[in-house]
Amino acid sequence: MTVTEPKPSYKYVGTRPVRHDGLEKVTGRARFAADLNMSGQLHGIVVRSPHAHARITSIDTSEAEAMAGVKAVITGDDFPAVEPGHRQYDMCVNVIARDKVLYEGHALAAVAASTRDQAQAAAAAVKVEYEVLPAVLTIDQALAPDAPVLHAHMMTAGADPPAEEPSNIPNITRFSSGTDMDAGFAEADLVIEREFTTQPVHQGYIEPHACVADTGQDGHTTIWCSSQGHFNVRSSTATLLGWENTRIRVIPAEIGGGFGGKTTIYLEPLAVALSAKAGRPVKMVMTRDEVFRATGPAPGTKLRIKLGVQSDGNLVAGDAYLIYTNGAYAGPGGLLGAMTVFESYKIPNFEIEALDVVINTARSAAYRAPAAPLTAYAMETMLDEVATELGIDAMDLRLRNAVAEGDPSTMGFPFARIGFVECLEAVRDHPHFTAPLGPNQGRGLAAGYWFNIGESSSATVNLNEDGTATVVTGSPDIGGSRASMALMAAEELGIDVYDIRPVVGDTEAVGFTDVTEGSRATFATGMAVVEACRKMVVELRGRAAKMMGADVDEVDWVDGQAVYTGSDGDKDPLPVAAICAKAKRTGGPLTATGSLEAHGAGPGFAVHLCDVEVDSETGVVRVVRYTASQDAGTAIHPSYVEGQIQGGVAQGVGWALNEEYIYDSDGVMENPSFLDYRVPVASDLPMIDAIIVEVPNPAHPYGVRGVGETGIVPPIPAVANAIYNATGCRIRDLPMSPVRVLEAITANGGSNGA
Amino acid sequence: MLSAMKYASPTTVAEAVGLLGSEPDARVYAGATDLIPQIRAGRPEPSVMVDLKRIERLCAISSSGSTYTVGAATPTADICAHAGLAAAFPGLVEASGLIGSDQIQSRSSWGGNLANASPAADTPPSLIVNDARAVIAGPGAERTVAAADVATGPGATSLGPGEIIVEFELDEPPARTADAYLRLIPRTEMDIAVVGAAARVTLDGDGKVASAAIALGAVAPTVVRVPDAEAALVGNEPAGDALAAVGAAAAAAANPIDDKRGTVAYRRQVAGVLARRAVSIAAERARERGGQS
Amino acid sequence: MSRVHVTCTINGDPAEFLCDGGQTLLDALRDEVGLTGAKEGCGTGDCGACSVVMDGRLLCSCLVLAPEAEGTTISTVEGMASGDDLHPLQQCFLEGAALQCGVCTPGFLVAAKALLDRNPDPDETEIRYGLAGNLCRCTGYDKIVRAVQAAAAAINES
Amino acid sequence: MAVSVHLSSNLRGPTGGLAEVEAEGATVGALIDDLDSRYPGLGDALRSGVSVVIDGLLIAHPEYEPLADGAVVYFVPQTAGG
Repeated sequence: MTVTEPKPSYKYVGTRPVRHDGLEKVTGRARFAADLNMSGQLHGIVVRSPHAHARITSIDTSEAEAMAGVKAVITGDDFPAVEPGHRQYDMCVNVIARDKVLYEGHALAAVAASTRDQAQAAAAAVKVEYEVLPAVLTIDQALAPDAPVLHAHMMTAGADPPAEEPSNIPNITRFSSGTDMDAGFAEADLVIEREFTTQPVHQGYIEPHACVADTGQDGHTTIWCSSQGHFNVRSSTATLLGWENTRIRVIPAEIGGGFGGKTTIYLEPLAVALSAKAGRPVKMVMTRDEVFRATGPAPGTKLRIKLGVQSDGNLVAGDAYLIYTNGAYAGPGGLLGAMTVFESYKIPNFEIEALDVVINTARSAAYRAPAAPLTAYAMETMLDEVATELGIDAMDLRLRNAVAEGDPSTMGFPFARIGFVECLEAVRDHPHFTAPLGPNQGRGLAAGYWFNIGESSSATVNLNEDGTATVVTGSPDIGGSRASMALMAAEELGIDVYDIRPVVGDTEAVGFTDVTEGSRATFATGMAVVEACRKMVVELRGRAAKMMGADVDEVDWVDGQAVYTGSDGDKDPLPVAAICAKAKRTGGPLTATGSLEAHGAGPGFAVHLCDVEVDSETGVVRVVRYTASQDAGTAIHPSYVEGQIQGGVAQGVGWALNEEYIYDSDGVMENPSFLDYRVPVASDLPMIDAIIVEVPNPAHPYGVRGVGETGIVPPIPAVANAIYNATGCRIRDLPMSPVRVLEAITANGGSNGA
Repeated sequence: MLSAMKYASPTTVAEAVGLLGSEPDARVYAGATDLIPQIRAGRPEPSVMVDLKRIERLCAISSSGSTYTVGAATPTADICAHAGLAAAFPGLVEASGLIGSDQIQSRSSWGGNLANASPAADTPPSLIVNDARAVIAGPGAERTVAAADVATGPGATSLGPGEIIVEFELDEPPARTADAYLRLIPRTEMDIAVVGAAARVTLDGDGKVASAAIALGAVAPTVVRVPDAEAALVGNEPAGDALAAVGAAAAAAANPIDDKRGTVAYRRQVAGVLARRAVSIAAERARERGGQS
Repeated sequence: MSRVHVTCTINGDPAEFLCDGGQTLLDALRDEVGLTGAKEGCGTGDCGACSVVMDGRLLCSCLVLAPEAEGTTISTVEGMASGDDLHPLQQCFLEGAALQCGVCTPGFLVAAKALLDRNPDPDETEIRYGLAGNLCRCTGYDKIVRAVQAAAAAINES
Repeated sequence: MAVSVHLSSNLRGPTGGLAEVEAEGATVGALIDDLDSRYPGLGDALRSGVSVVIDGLLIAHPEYEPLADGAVVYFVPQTAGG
């Protein structure tokens, strides 16, 4: 189901062709990183810290080096020293620890051997001596006055007055309306203040990190790996090694899920260093256990929000105090939390303070709309509470306060055309909104917001001799973006979408392209494709003019062919294939590039409606119906837009109900497997009805907004509000597991209340 | 990992027992659904993995009319597909079907589930309420013990060196008898039981409970029988106060731990709920079954 | 160390490989036979990305020792299509956009085929429980379930 | 080129809390230089990790972006994503 503003009618954009890389993926032939093998390759294994916080006093690799099959052993000493203050210091010392390990699973050495078993045995033989330090495992511990300090150099940025002593707080971010908060709250008829806690969660991509690196005697290296951005793999790896970027070529493998977790690197510099030392290609593949312990969790939080509302439902004041743990290093959690917490609603008086804190757990990585699902959890459940308290319909409350074009964002600028109200209305008008509920069921409504970003992208369009086109871009295809690129190219060139071959080019085959993050691939790389195609059309018109003996101004490009519009009688139109066939005689190969820094990423809004059924005797919550609207701007390939929405919902539901990192008292992760880190399985979910709202982004030639991230923002509060509706219990700590739900129901008097 | 291990696939019980006697670090397995992950997680590697699935007797289901014999390595997928077992022991068969995914069902077995001795295993409570017997082979003569006597603690069994479970024996239940099994998991599939409860009920001609057996999983080091609950049912209709007493007795009998999967308080409370519900389902089935056996 | 010689049938063709006694079938298929369609997502039987069918039984090849394959018949995702003709499941996954990153897709296809072989007309709940051993983190399962429904209908029609 | 400059609230330290100030510049880079001369320290704050919004268009790396007389420029923190 699609809600559409009037827009141009397109021949290809908005259709649902089979994706171009689909055949390889349903036949098992697609090559993901772990599927690649190089002649003579060795196998690399990482040595990891068993301690959450320790000083490395010595590493003895001599025994490991002498073992059968072992060709190279490396430690932090094999990499250039890096000092705090270096732009990528955190990334560098996270990939391989130097003097200190900061979490259980922190890499500190690596071994390459002829077989994986030999490498594993040798890794176990690397002797490391530690001075174990007290571990800081929670926000409260990190902020305690006598807390052990993780980084001696960490002075709080944004502290007022400026920090004089190191602490576990890398950043404090403050935003405010600059108005009198006391007066703002004084205008309110209802003031509520609530606290929330959430635990780190993992992106949970099914493909563990993997790469192969081959360093030649000429000092150049080639890396095959899966990532969300191979140019970033190149530059980050080069930074760690102290090399020039251009000594490294990165060839992207298919990527088996990322969700933000593959925007950074872990293995590649180790594989390159091992390969350089051994003079052989080195393959490294993480186990699932390593993925959980040493990569990507999204931050845990403590959030406190105070809202002031007038009796008619007008929000008048908001005060937010947000704390994000980004694991052992600084991260953007607090800033992004601060930028999203009040962004969806008109709140004239607001004050936001956000802290990042470091603790002895794995360094957090981006996860789909980073930080926003948690601020939405707090804000949207509080709005639900406000609606209940004031006797206002939850939908009406949101419609009354929703931001629209021209309203100021938290950052001060006025929003361009956005589709929040349209998303709310789409859900309000959906049959689900008024459908009756069954026994023990409850319904929850929640909204979500995400910025989306632009950044740099490149594309090359090559027309082939037969009139087909190859479109090369630098964005890895993490969920169907090849098909989107082909659709936009087809629309521009007037060539059938199946006559377009979309290709992800390596770092030496296409222009620089930033990481696929911030839902930017279809938006920004799509713009580069459109730019290249438009240049190509100019070129095609020129070639056709030559063939027709006409002036280029007399030739239009219509539906894949050059059409003569001049007054010199009739001339047959020239289809693209005819022009391609004569390319050699009209000026040579037909190729065009587009490369740009994309401006005008359009914010995305989403509104979700969730029904749950709660077993009040066991606390078990089942999601029984789900509807999700989202403003896509324009859906280039609606199936994959729906897929992004549905995937975001599933991840959000998992986050709401069961997913969490569990550590023991020493900071050792207790659930590093898919058995006990419980991502949703097929039987946990109903069908997810995705409503695509299309309020075109004025900054994109086809109106595209990013769609990859916003869908994960509303599910947590939607589920929480549904649980409240079913049970009368407000649960303000994640996950809302059976244990926690039953505790709440028991405390509330024992049975389904509402 | 694992590469140094040898693999053996005996085709007779005697051959399997012989292998276990000759190799000090030999380890038997049927599905390996627990064993391979345990070794990957750092458990010491056996020298030989002895695969029991090529021994016909360990994978066969037969019935003598009054007794079912089920090979200890029989995949639970086969057990679930067996109409006779499903009719006679619906709860036990449901418990069998709950072990993991369809993929795991191809490999999981009663023998493996019991000998792995996880406190949270799904089938032992149901085997126990149905008075299943385990036939054990080893260096000495074959012996038969109650299934309840096999697991002695987390990861520990009463099996002697070189002994394996060969098969299980289950007597056809008497008239007006049925069982049920319920477990609590956070998701709908793929989880380890946070609490499991098995019940078997025999009704008399008046619909009152003639005998009952109730056993709980995941709330103690081994399966817990709940004699107080059983006593509360006998002579009463399985409803009202009697059911409430079952819940209370089950909660009281539970002796769980706090861990990553649940808390003491949660497991106690839910043990009572599941025991009560399992009794209700078993009793309903027993009523439906009437005089058939 | 001596390796084990295994003779079996893979995707209809006779096959032989050498493996270590403790090597998993998944590693043998990927590293010894060269069939990389089955993936290792977890190594503990929890994600189903390594699903194959051995002697008619769907299983996680990461939990099978490679020597167990001796004398067996194995089907992997690489054997699903016959020549140029995709299996209806493959076709319906493509047409229904039932894959995003595609890394779980081989496991889902193998498991879904096993499900339909056993139950040609499953309802939504049966599909969801039947595929609960296969994790997908991209799609939310919606389009996968619909693709299996569509494939079941296509098979039953033909 | 007189330009109206709006600062998100975390960038207002050097202006003594002023949210909206006037400055001059033919490009965003020149504008920042001018702002720095008027409000010492503001230049550093605006040169890294800061985007602008001009005419509703979010621009992440705006140094050479041309400005028309009377332009309205919003300085906001740069975002990231997953």
